[in-house]
Formats: sequence, C-alpha cells, structure tokens
Amino acid sequence: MSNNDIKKATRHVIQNEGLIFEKSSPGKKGYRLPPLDVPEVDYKKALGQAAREDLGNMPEVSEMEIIRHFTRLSTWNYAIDLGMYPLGSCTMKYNARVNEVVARLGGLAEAHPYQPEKISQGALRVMKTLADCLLDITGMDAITLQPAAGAHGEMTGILLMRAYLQSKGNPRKKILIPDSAHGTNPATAAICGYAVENLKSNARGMVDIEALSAQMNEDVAGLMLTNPNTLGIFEQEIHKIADILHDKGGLLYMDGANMNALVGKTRPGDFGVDVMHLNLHKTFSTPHGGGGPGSGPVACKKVLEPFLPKPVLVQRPDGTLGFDYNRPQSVGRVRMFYGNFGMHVRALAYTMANGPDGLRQTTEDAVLNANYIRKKLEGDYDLPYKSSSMHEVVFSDHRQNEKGVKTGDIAKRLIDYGFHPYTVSFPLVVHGALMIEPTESESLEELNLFIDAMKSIAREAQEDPDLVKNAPHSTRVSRLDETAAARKPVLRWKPAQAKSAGE
Amino acid sequence: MSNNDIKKATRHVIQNEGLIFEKSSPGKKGYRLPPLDVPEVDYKKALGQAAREDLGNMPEVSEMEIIRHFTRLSTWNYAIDLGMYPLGSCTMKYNARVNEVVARLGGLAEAHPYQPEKISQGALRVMKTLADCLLDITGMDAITLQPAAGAHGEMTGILLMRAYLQSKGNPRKKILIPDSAHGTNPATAAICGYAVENLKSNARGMVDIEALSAQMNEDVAGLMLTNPNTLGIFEQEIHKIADILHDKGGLLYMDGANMNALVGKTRPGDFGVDVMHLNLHKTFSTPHGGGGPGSGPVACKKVLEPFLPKPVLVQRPDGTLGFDYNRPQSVGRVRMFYGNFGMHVRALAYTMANGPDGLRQTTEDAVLNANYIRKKLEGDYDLPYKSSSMHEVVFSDHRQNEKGVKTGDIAKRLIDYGFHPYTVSFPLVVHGALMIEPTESESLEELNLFIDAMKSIAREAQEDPDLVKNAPHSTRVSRLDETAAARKPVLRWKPAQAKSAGE
Amino acid sequence: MRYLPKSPADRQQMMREIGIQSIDELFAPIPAEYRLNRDLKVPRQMAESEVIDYFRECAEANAAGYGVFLGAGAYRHYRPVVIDSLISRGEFFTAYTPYQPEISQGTLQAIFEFQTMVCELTGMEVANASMYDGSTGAAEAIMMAVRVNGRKSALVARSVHPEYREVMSTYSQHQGMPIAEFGFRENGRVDMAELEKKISEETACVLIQSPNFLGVIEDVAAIADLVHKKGALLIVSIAEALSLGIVKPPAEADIVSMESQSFGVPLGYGGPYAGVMATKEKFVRQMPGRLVGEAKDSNGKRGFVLTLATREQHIRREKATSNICTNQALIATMATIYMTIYGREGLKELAQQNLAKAAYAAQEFGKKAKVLFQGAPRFNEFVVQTQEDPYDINNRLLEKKLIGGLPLKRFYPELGNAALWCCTEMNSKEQIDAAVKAVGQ
Amino acid sequence: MRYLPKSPADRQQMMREIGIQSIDELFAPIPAEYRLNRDLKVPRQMAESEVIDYFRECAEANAAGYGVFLGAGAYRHYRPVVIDSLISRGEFFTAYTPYQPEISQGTLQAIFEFQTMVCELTGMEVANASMYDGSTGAAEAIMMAVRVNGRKSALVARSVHPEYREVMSTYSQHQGMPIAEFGFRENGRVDMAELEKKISEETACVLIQSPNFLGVIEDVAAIADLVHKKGALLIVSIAEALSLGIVKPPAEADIVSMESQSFGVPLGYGGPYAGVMATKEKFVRQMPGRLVGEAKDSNGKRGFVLTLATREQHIRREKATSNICTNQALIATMATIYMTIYGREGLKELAQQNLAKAAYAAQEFGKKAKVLFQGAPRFNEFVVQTQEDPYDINNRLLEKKLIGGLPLKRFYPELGNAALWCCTEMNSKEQIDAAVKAVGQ
Ligand SMILES: Cc1ncc(COP(=O)(O)O)c(C=O)c1O
Ligand SMILES: Cc1ncc(COP(=O)(O)O)c(C=O)c1O
Repeated sequence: MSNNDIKKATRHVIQNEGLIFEKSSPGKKGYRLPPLDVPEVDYKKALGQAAREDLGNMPEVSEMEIIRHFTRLSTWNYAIDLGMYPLGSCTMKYNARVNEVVARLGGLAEAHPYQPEKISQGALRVMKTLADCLLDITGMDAITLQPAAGAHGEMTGILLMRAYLQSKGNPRKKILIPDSAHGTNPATAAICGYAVENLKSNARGMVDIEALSAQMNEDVAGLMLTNPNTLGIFEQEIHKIADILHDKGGLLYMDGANMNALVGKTRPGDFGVDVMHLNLHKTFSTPHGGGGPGSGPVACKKVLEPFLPKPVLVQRPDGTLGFDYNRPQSVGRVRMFYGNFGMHVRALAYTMANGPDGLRQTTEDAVLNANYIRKKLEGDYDLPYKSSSMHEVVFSDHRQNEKGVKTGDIAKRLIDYGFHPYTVSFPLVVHGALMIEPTESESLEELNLFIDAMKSIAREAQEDPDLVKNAPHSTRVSRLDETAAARKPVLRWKPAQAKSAGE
Repeated sequence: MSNNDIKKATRHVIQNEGLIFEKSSPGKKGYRLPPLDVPEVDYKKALGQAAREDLGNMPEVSEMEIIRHFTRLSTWNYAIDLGMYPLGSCTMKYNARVNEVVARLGGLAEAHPYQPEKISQGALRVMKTLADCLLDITGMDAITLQPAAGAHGEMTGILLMRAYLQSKGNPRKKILIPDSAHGTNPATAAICGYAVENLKSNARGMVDIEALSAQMNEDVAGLMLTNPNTLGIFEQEIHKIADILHDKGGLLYMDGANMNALVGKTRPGDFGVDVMHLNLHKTFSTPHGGGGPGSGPVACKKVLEPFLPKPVLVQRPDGTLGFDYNRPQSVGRVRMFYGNFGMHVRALAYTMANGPDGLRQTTEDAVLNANYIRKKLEGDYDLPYKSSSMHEVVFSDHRQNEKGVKTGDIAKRLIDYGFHPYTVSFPLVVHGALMIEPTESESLEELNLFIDAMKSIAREAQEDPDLVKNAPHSTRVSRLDETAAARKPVLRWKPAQAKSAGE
Repeated sequence: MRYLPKSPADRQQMMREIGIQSIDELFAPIPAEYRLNRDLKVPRQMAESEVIDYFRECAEANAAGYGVFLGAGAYRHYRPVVIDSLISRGEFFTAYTPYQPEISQGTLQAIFEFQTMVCELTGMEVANASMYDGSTGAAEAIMMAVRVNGRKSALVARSVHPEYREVMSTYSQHQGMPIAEFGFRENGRVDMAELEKKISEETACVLIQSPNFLGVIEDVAAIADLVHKKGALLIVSIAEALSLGIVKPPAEADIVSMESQSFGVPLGYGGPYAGVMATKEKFVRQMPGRLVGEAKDSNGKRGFVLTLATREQHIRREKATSNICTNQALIATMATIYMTIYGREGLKELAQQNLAKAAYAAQEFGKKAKVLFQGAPRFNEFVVQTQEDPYDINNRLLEKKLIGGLPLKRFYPELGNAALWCCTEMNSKEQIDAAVKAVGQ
Repeated sequence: MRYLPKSPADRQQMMREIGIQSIDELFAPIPAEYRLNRDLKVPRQMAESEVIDYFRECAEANAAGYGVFLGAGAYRHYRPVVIDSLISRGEFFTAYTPYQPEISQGTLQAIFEFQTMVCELTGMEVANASMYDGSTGAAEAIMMAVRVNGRKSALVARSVHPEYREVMSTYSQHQGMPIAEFGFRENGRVDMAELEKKISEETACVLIQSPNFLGVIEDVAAIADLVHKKGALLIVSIAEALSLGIVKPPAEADIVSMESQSFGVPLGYGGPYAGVMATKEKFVRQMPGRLVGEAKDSNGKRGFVLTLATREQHIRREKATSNICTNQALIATMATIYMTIYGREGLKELAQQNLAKAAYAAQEFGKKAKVLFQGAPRFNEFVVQTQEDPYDINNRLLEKKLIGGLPLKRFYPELGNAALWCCTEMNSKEQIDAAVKAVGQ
C-alpha cells in the first residue's frame, strides 16, 4: 500500500500454511504415552463387532509441525491484542491476562463437576461471589449462572417468564420485539413457543410508546428489550414501557448485551426490568476466543426465582455452599452441570481488578469513547438517529451510496488501514448501518487513528470509489466469494483436495 | 510480491507501533499495589541526600497498551515457531513447550539461591541429573554448570587448562586456534592471558597436521578446536591432533557448539579431548530468546577436576546433595550463584523427552538434513570444501559473484521467500560463505521449500541480479543502513525524537 | 484503573472536543431517578497479586491432587501442554467470530480442520463449528430431526446421560415435541423390544448414547435398522469422544451429537466444553450453528468463510434453525489441537490404554462387589453394585485422596447401591488397587 | 520421537536422493574406534506427562510457600503475569540474536527501549543490551575501565557482594589487573580514609556497590570526587535495581554495572538473570556487549539495528572488548516489560513500600537484637546481630515456614552472629512479626 494516509499498518512477509492433513504422513508422531501399568487388552477381542478398523484421515504429524501450523494460522487473525476491534454490540474489550492465569489454577481447572461438594467449596465460593456481584450490578433479586451464552440466557429468561405466567394460569401467546432487536431475540421467542410480534421504533430510535400501548394485551407475555438499544440509545421512557407491560400482566425482558453502557451508573432492576441476561464475554471481559465460549447468566426479580433452572446454588445452614436440586417449579435444566464455570472465574477476576470505582470509570470511558467518535465523524458519515449515544454509535452509508460505496466496502477498506471493521448492516432499522462500539479499552491515540482512517475512507469513497469497493488490498487473501461458497458448500477436507496443498 | 516462485510466504497487513515512550502520558497506570500493611515512611526524610527527585522519562502506560505494544513488536520478528532458521553454527532447533512449563514450576522458579540446601534438594537433583547425563554424552569425568553461555564456558575451560599447567609449573604463553574458529575463541584466549597463534587448515578444510606439529611446542598451552569444525567437517585425524598436543604437554580444548552432530554417535572424551564446553541453548534446545540467555557447561577429564570453579555440586555421605566451597585449587568463581539454572531445567527436560534413542535419532536427522541440502544445492552453489558434511554445509557465493551478487544479498532475498537467512560470511576461511545448518527440526516439506527458494534465487542472481541485491522487498522495513547507524550511533530514545512517533 | 488507557488529561481533552463539562452529561439520557448514586457492592479494587491470592485460596479450598474415578460426562485425560500455549496466543483467544474472513483465516482454517476431523471420527459427512455442549447439542439434534422429517415426537433411551435428558425436555417442552423414554436390558443395552413397541409413525427421531451412561457400547447398526424401518431418524449422542479411538463410528446414524470435552478440554468444574453436531450432507441445511466452508478469493486462492448463514438467527430471525450465536470456538480449537497431537495412531493407542485400565479395574472390583451389565462391550466406565452405600465408601476413599465413582441412586434408584466408575490413562494401577481395597472393606 | 518431523518413508526417500543405503554412511568420517556402539546412559524416553511428574517432584522437594527474608543479590518481588504471557510468544523466545534487522525489529526495538530505560534509571548516557549478570558485568566493567584510561590496577570495596568480588578476581587474575580491597566504617559506608590511602596513579578504577552488600546506600558523590581527583574511574555496581525507584541515580559514576533481576525476573535458584552496563557516551566504544542503535531504511523509515559491532569478538577476535556473544536478551525483555508496567510512578511507589517494610522490620528487630550499621540510609536490607547463631535461628524459622536472613559468617567473620535480612513488598507484617518473635526467643 503506497497510500500515505495509512498510518497504522504496513505489509510484511508472513508464512503460508496448508491444511494439517496435507502435512500428515504415516509414522510421524506428536505424542508419546507412558508405559501401561496394567495388563494389555486386545481391543478387537474386547469390543468384537463394535471394534473400529482405523481412523481414516486423522493427521499424523510431529509436535514441531503442530506448533508451526497453529502459530502460522494465528498470524492470519486480527485480535484485540493487535488493535481496536470496534464491533458494535460485541463489546470487544481488553481480556486481562490475570484472568487466564487464575482460570488455569489446578484446583479450579481440574475440578470434576461431580466431585463431592465438601471438596468443591472453592469453586462454589467463586460462583457465589460472582452471583452476588452481578445481583448488585443489575439490581435484581435472584440469578442463575447456568446459561452458556447470551442467546442461551435469553431462552432461560423467556422460559422463566413463561413458567411464571403459566403458574398464573396462562402462558400467553406472543412476545413483542422491537425491529432493532438482535436476531437471537426472535429466534429465542420461537424456541420457547411464542409468536413474535414486531414493535417498531419511533423517529428518535426508541420504542414507540403509542405503538406499544396499542399492541400490548392479555395475549402478550412480554417485551424483549435491549437497553441501551442496538442504536446505542438509552430507552428514556423505560419505566413507562415497564408500566404498560405490567398493567396488562406482562413482563419486561432486557437483553443485557449492552450493559457496558450502564454498569455502576444505573440498574435495570431499578428501572422496571423483570428478567435479563448478561454477556460475561462482553461486559465482563471474558475472551471471545474466535466465537466463544461465552456465558449468559440470567438475573430476575423475586417473583421469578422459583422457576430458575436447577440446580440452584444455595448457602446451607452450616454456612457451606451447595446445590439445591429440589426445585419443583423449576423450568428445568438448560445445560448439564453448572454452566461455563471457567468464564465465571474470569468475570469475577475482572470485577475484583476493577472494584466499584474501576467499574464506574470503565462505563464512563466506554461512553466517552463512543461519543468522541460520533462527534469526530458526524461530519463525514450520515447519522440517521440524532438521539444521544451511549456506548456505541450507528452511522449509515447514505452519503457514500452516491458513489455506490456500501457499508460493507467501507468495512473492508478499514482492514487496509489496520483496523477490524465495525459491525456491518445491523441493526436492520438503519439501512447500510455502520455500528461502532469502541469500548473503554481504546486509547486516545488509537481512537484518533481510527477517526483518521474513517475520514480518509470517506474521501476515498468520493475520489476513488473503486479503491474502496475492491478492498481489502493488503491481506494475504483478497475478498472471498461467499456466495459461491454457499452455493456448493465444501465443509470438510477430502484426500482428493490434497493437490491444492502447500499454498 | 507477484513472484510466483515464492511458495512459502505472502504479504499481509501488520500493525505499526511507536516506541513505548511515545505512548506515555502522565497518570496512566499499568500497575496497582496492595495496601501497605506497615507504617508509611517518608522516603525523602529517610534517605535525605540520597533521595531521588523523579524518574525522568520512564513510561506511564496502561496494561492494555503494554499488551498491544509488545504483541505488535513480536509480529515483526521471525522465529523458529514460524519457520526454518538455518543459521549455521547456531543450531536453531525446536524449543519444546513442556520445557517452558517445568521451568516455571513454583518450587523451581521461585527458589532463592541462598535458601538452605536441605530445602533445595529438588533443584540440586535437577542439576546433578543433568550433569550425569552430560558426562555420559561427552565421555568426560567432571563438569561445572556455572558458565552462562558458550564464550563463558570457553573462558572457564581455558582457565582450567591454565591452572593445571600452572600447577605443573608453567602456564605457558600461547593458544593455537584454527583460522576457521569462531570469534569467541581468540577473544577468550586473550582474556585468559594467552597470545593467540593462528593455525591454518588444509585443503580438505581440516587441521593441517604438519602445521600443527610444527607450531606445537612447550610455549603452547593447547589448541581450541571446534569439532565438527565450522565448515561442518569432522576432524578425522582428531586423535593425531590430541597426541601431538599431549606429547608436548599441551591440552586439547573442544568448542562443543557443534555437538548436535555427535550426541549419541561419538564422545569427545573418547577421542582425546581434555576439556570442552556445551551450548545448552544449541544442542539441548534451550530457547535463544532473541540473543540469550544461554548456558555453557564445561566438562573435563579427571586431571582438571581439582581446578573447577567453586562451588562444586557434591553428594554428601548421607546421600543429600550440596555445594562444596572448599576447593583450594579452584580457578575461582566465573559467575555468582550456580549458573543459569532455568536453562539446566530445560536441557534436562529435553534430554528426558528424547532418551537415548531419541537423542541418537536427533543427531542422525540433523546430519541427514544437512546432507540432503548439500546434495540438492551443490549444483547451484559453489562448494569450496568437498569433504563430507556433518550437521551443516558451507557454500560460497563464488558463482553468484559474477553478477555482483554476494552472500549477504542472497541472504536478504531468502527473507522474501519466507525464510530466515543462513549464517553470512562465517567461517572466514571461506570467502563469501553461506553457512547452512537445518538441524533435525525441519520436515522434508520445509527442506524442499528451502531448496526451491535457494535454487530460484540462484536463477534470479543470473537473470535479475538487482532484484537480489535490493532484497528484501516484502518486509515492513527495507534494508537498514547499518553503516550510517554506526557512524553517529543513536543508542537511546530522547524526548526530542518524539516527533518521529506513530509510524 | 490499570486496564484503562487514558490519562486524566486525555479525558479532559475529549470532553472538551465533545463539548461537555462533566462526564455525567453523557448519562443525562438516564432518568435521574434511576441513576445509581452510590458505589456498587462489589469487592474493592484489588492489586493483581491480591486477585491471584484470592483465587489460589479458592483453588486450595477445592480438591487438588486426588485420584479421580469420576466420569459420567466429564472425563479426566492428560492435556498436552502445547494446547494451552497455542490457544493462549492473543490472535486466537482475543479474536471475535470470524465474520471478516480476510483477517480471520487462522480461526476459520482451524475450524474447517475441526469439522473435518469430527467427520473422520464420527463417520458423518458434515459437522458444524460447535454447539454449547453435549447436552444442548442433543436437544438441538432433536429439533433438527423434527425439521428434517416433519414428525413431532421423540424417543430417548433411559441410558442417555440423565442431565442430557433433563436439558432435552427443557428445550422441547414448549415446541410441541413430546419426548418419551425407553429402557435398557440386563446387559445395559437399550431394550429393543420396548423401543419397537414405542416407536410409531409420529416418531421423528430416536436418540441413544454410546457408550451409554452405564458405560455400555450400544449395537448402533441394529438400532438404526429398527428406527429407519419406521422412517424415523437415529441420533447418536457421544459423551466420551475418546471412545472413537477404538469404537466403530456410528455411521448408521443420521445425526451424531458429541461432547468433545475429552479432547484436551479441562474438566473446569463442568465447563466450558464444546458440543458438536455431525450429520449427512443432505441434512446440512437443517443444521443449527455455524459452518465453515472453503472459498476462493478474487485471485482463485483458497480461503475459508462462514457459510450457509441463511440458516441462522441473524438472517432468519424467528425462522432460524436455532437461536445459537456465540458458540464454543476456542474449545473447538483446543480439541482440534488435541486431535492433531494424538492423531490417527495416538487416539487409538490412548483409547486402548483407557480400555485396559477400566478392564483391569472392573475385574478387580468384580472380586469384591458386583459389576453390573456384563456381556456387552464397555469402554472406560462400568457400574459397581455394593452392599454398602456408595456415599459411605466414597467418604472413606476421600481420606485416601481418592474420589470414588458416581453414586447412581439420584438417577437410577432401581440399581440400589450402584456407582458409576471411570478409569482413564490418568488412573494408576496403584490408585485402582487402593480403591478396590477400600470398597472391599 | 515426537519432536522429529520425519516419517520413516521421509528418511528413506532422503537417503535415496543422497545416494546412501544406511544413515551410518553419513557418520563414516568418525573413525570407527570412536563411534559409540551403545545407548547413552540417560533416562529412557519419557512421555510429556512423565517429564512433568518428574519436575513436579523436584519442585516439591524444594521449598515452596515459605516466607522469604533472603536478598543478598537475588530479590523476591511480585512478577506481573503479563511478563510471562508476552515473552512466551514464540516470536520473542524462539528468535535468534537480531542479526537480520528486517525480520527482527521486535527484539531490536524492545532492546532499544531497555537501553533507554536503563539510562533513565541510572543517570548514564548509554547502556548496552545486557551482560550475563551483575557479577560478570562488574568484572567486565573493570576491564573496560582499564581499556579507557590505560591504568592497570583496581580497588574494590569490601562492602561489594562477596561473590561479585570472587568473579572479578577470577576474570582479572591473568590479565595483569591486580585488585585490592578497602573496607567499610561503623555506619557501613566505605572507609574514605582507607580508600584515599590506597588509591594511586596506577589505579584504573574504584568499584563500589550501592546499596552495598550490607544494605547501606553509599555517598556516591563524595566517593566520585575523591576517585576523580586521582584520575581514576568510578564504577558503581547495583544489585538491587528497584532501589533506583527512590534512590538518587549514581550520575557521578563513570560506569554503572547493574543486575536487573529485581525487574520481573524469577529468582530461579540463581539464574538466568541479566546484567547491564551503562556509561558515558564518550566511553561507548570501549563498552563490551551488544548495542542496539537507531537506523533508517532505504525509504527513510525508522528502524533499529545491532551497531558498533567493530568492538565485538566476531569482528575483532582477540582484540575485542570482550568475548561475550550470547547475552541475556530475553531476560532484558522481561525487565523492559516490568519497567513498563510499573513505570515512572510505580517503581517509586513500589520502592517506597520496600523501604517501609524494611524500616518496620529493622525497628522491630531492634527491640530484640542489634541492628548494625545505623546512621546511614538503607533501602530494603539490613544486618541483624544476635546472641544466638543465626543458623540455629533459621532452623527454628523453617518450622514456621519462614526462611531467615543470610548468615554472614562465611563472608564477614568479624561481624560474628550477624545475618543480612531483606524485606520486600512480598513480606507481610504478619511474617515480619513472626520472624522477629523467633529471633527473640
Ligand atoms: C444485542 C445482542 N443480543 C444477543 C446477542 C447474542 O449473544 P450470544 O452471541 O452470546 O448468544 C448478541 C451478541 O452478538 C447481541 O449483540
Ligand atoms: C562455534 C561457536 N563457538 C562459540 C560460540 C559462542 O557461544 P555463545 O554465543 O553461547 O557465547 C558460538 C555461538 O555463536 C559458536 O557458533
């Protein structure tokens, strides 16, 4: 890239690497077992019919090749450790190293889920302490740490609502979901046996109170609301919303994906939310790991507590901690064992490293960063909703469209500038959305580099639109043809492919 | 790089990063201390005159920035983990991860060198076990693990020779050193108070026996020999050499840098060597770490044992291990404490993971790889010495010189092909040397990619010499002007420089 | 706060440029009455060393250094150290879902390799990028089967992990998918007669586990015949993935739902683990979860992308195949590295060691107590029935630093004083002998 | 062997192409009588898990979880976890010496930052890329001083670490550099009178340590005056680098030789550590060891290279400034990360905590025993003289899981029952009180 506007990145020589199967050859070994200290058993005799012939194309490679293979692969990835990751709605913040260290402590990492409770008090204390922290942070009365991710938490939360309404005699039929909602919300409602009714937002990008009152009735179980919503806007009439639902016997579910805008500043439990989930892999900094694992604890008000998934963590009369399996009204289990415990450890470590002051400062910096970006870029990109932004800001590609440049193109061009793109074309209420969430983890230097990049891309979109449309130009692979890939999906390697090796 | 011959590497976008001082601003913190549990002390009162005003330009940055800073820097490095590192004489082999894990076990990593021996038996057992292994591998009688690197081991070894000769009445004046020797050899002799006399090698690249007999006399303390020598050639007349020295009361010192060619196949102690050092950071796979740390144990014959540096590790009558400080004839200490213990741990882990069979196979593969490269490239590059190669092969740039292409140019061009260069212009006996040591850690696939690259560079040297002379073309910085840098050396950042930031 | 890269001056400057005097102006949208005007009740800000001390204490309050005979869906296997050193590279663990393939090829290729290895091991044609775990994966498999053949009800073997069964009913309860169960025989295998009786034209699918929760390997082929005759789909759930090193893959199944924890994933008190779903090519568009596929870039160079997204919630919303979004990618990467390390020969050799340890232990226990479900093949788990209450036995074992088998009363009261024991390569003969001795007392 | 990336078939093919039947043909150059025809006597090839078990046993046979009051050249400070996670990146720890700057900028820039920080802390103008450790660095400093001013003999304070002094004499003995020593006074500082008596026109340099081995901070300025009057160079050796957080830098010195172990380097039973040498710009060409300097590439872009190599052995051979080649680069990188984490404010705050801990401890010990060398400032070490033999006291402390101070008999018999105690941020008040109690018994 000769482009002098690109300050943050340069091209550099990087290793190619084939598929691991293309490096395999019989007799190479990456393992060695200790000698067997019990009599050998002929597995073919022991298993008879059930015995396996061989392991087909499983690889045979040495440890050295394994280290190189995955190290080389890793160098093709972008990561928070390399730079800003402004994915709106994803809260890509710093993943502290100490969290990884404590999560790997033998006594925690090697604990078996069925080991007796009396020798599991340490693990249980971690869960209890985290639960208590999350309850004060959300302002709720009860919580479960069992859900494995946000969507899983949504399902758990909606099941709580359903069980509660059922206990009142009627589970009802519908869930209201704003048009700006994340796809997991409607998908979750469906799994829980509810019809989804769309709720449109008003000109300010918030829930349309009139529409809500009109649509709310005894058939509606409740509303799934994200607050701040996916436009980064705080639902100012939140309590009115809650009242409208409650008046008709419905419940307010809050998708807590955007809690990074609220922690320490306000509590959903105080503004009328009945049940919500948290994404520990967003707000509480547990690493995304290229797509997971996550953790989606669900917190709720007292009335919903009896329905929590079992087992429920309880303090016994003697002060020890344990699990209560005797929960007659429980919605049942949503996952085996107790959830993604390793993520609970990390989230608690994050909370302790911050403390009350750190958590508040974190929220303030996250909102400060988003508003700084908004201020600096509102001259260059169209801002469809003018309501004030919390932790993220959503622009549209309206102006760039004149030259046929779309949000997806701008995103790809950001790659050449050394950044990971923002979230593309979500929320759906904004046509051609650029959804930008910097989080608190970005320095002023990095923010300014991002702003410069966005401004210079805006210029390029006018002066040389094709440069933007054909981006990225700096990566080891150029734009990949996703449509062709979906037409004839190749989802696994087969020996035949072997020729395409080495590249 | 459009160059289609380049199979192993591609260019990819990579992050820029300034100096850490350029990211510093007052009030940013990357640390937090626990509350002090004893009374505060006003250090200015306590230290008076000796109290410090401030810490000048020491950086102030957050943990997030520190992770990014050093992660970004790391992506500018080549490493064994990324690919072949064919540096002749450096034995860049795989650094097993388990070695890093065991070296960090609390009981070893946190042991204080002065903690009582009775609570240090574990560390002492590691040193003893390693010492025993190295003694059998070298065929020697006694050993010290104190030296911190190869050159340090050389000094220790020559001091042993000197002390021994002194005890016989005359330390003598000179050390013979072949013209092919590494620079540390003569530099070491000088530190030990010896004059260096050059010994030229014969047409076969070995010690010239006639010359040796002629130069050997009662003024000569001994010979520092590298075997296999730096041409990768085994000194076949090694025992004649030893006899010539011994007949005149001299001693044979062996630089063990090339032991990777011998382990498990032959033992210096058996072929007449009196004292030698090992480079654990070469033969025994302790990581080079960008230039160190290393470890250079010195093994010797019985006659030299009394002179070993103190303290000496001994087994006490009660079977416990400990240090003997009462060594009247010792040359003294060469380092505080007991040497680079952390490297001892890694070297022992390497030895245990290999065992006798693994160590032999390792040596065989190392020699096999070097000979495979020699065979494949002798048609393309000039081979100044035809004697058979052990673990490394040395070519010259003779043929490429016609077009003005030098070994240094070929080396730089290898970078574009995704490889780290071989060792350039060493040994000095070969004009324009290309010194190539693959080690055992390279797969056939990687070796073939290297051979292809070297062949294609040989072609380029004929067809497009400037392409080679101006290499590398694929790196984030192009060739750096080392001459200018040495003329007006800038060895530290100063605030004034701050403008050059951000790039 | 040491994680925050801002100086007070930075914040001042930014506020100035935004045009505000105080940070609270940015929180004005929050109605005053809901603003929190006190510190959160969480522990005070701690130094890194204090955080570590706290968790060390917790770790020490937990069992450590015990010999463990627990399996039952979570298996203790040796974890080669390269796994953690590789997944600890920031480029893997601090990356997001690979929605931008040009700068995510590392994660994408690793997952493509994961999908391939899962197919090789399970005998299926396609596998997805992971589910939350084996239990939720089993539930999703039933939902998938219902989508595939339009029928509604499901039959689940009682020899399937009890907690998996709980999760399945939680998922299915409100989707109009009644789940019925069928039992097992003397030898621990499913009761074919009962299955035959219960299966009908309404049955969308039959779900079994093999090796099942009682440690017994099912006759998958025979079950498949029966199930397919009735036009239903067979789902095979696998909790101990390592069994596939020597146990014939359930190639006759239509869907395989597997927990891959055994492949280098820490026990971690129950999570995070990674489920995976594999099936036949023809069913792929009904599959839940992410899929990585091969693609070409504009120069025809091979690369990988997330594909068939039209199945997923962010496109299909309420009509999606599942609501899953974030999955267990890093755990799948761990498993990929583990499968690569052991590979074609190692998984077999390791599985053989597990078999041998369990066989030896079962034989020794047999001398002191009753080993149930003889006569059908087993892998590394078996059920021991004792005179004494297994909880009492286990308390005795704890004093010997041994954690005994899982008492089954809670799940199978009819088995009386029975416990499920597991032996892996981590259980030394010494431990096994000590455990047998204690049981015999 | 699991590290070797070759299959038997690979080896066969390679031998074929080379034109040999058996691998032994390649070892033909080794005379038959010297070939080893047996297995080496080393432990049998072990599984990774066995290797780890072996070293775990060794680690457990060592002290662990003790409260440590030892300093004396190796200091126990908290090591932030980011240090190991960063230097564990293969790009740092599996890279070689950065002789090829275009693909080594990471290491080079880190070392350039190290050199800069060392200058900032020590008050010198230039620093090198590292020496083996503080003791060999001190020896090299004397050799450097001799090169600088052509004089031959050296004076070393007896209050310098005894093992440093041993190393200096080992190095100097055959280079015709006689080293004489001079003593210390009541208050532990060097005896200026004796120094004045001993220093002469032959004296190339005077070497002192501050804080010295007895824990006392020297009056560097006064000593420098005296030394410089005689035309000699002053070398200041620093064993406890953290002291520079609050102690005035020895800017009056000509050469500073420092052990940087305190900066995030594990105690590791004595190594690896990293020495560093800093001096005035005008002496740089007499400096031993590697130096990183700024450079420009062909496009004028900033980069870094190894520079002034003409001082070094690979160019100058026997005329080199030193024989050092491999140094302690990775340890220097650790120290760089440590200095970056604590930085301008943290090093000061941390040093203050050390001062406070030691001051409290000294005061408490003072109530039960005699604290020597009062009246001169101290950092985190002090000498306690007791009635009882300190070895007996330490044995008693061991039972309390405390490791007491270093008995000084071996080094300074004249001090009788004296021991050198060290308190850092790692020593809790609780530990200190317990130790004092035991001493008092
Ligand atoms: C607003 C919102 N809701 C729900 C989710 C789903 O959370 P998860 O991916 O953890 O299932 C996300 C995550 O992308 C989100 O941004
Ligand atoms: C042949 C030879 N001798 C001696 C040395 C010096 O060893 P070290 O760098 O460990 O001091 C080397 C290392 O480069 C070498 O190659």
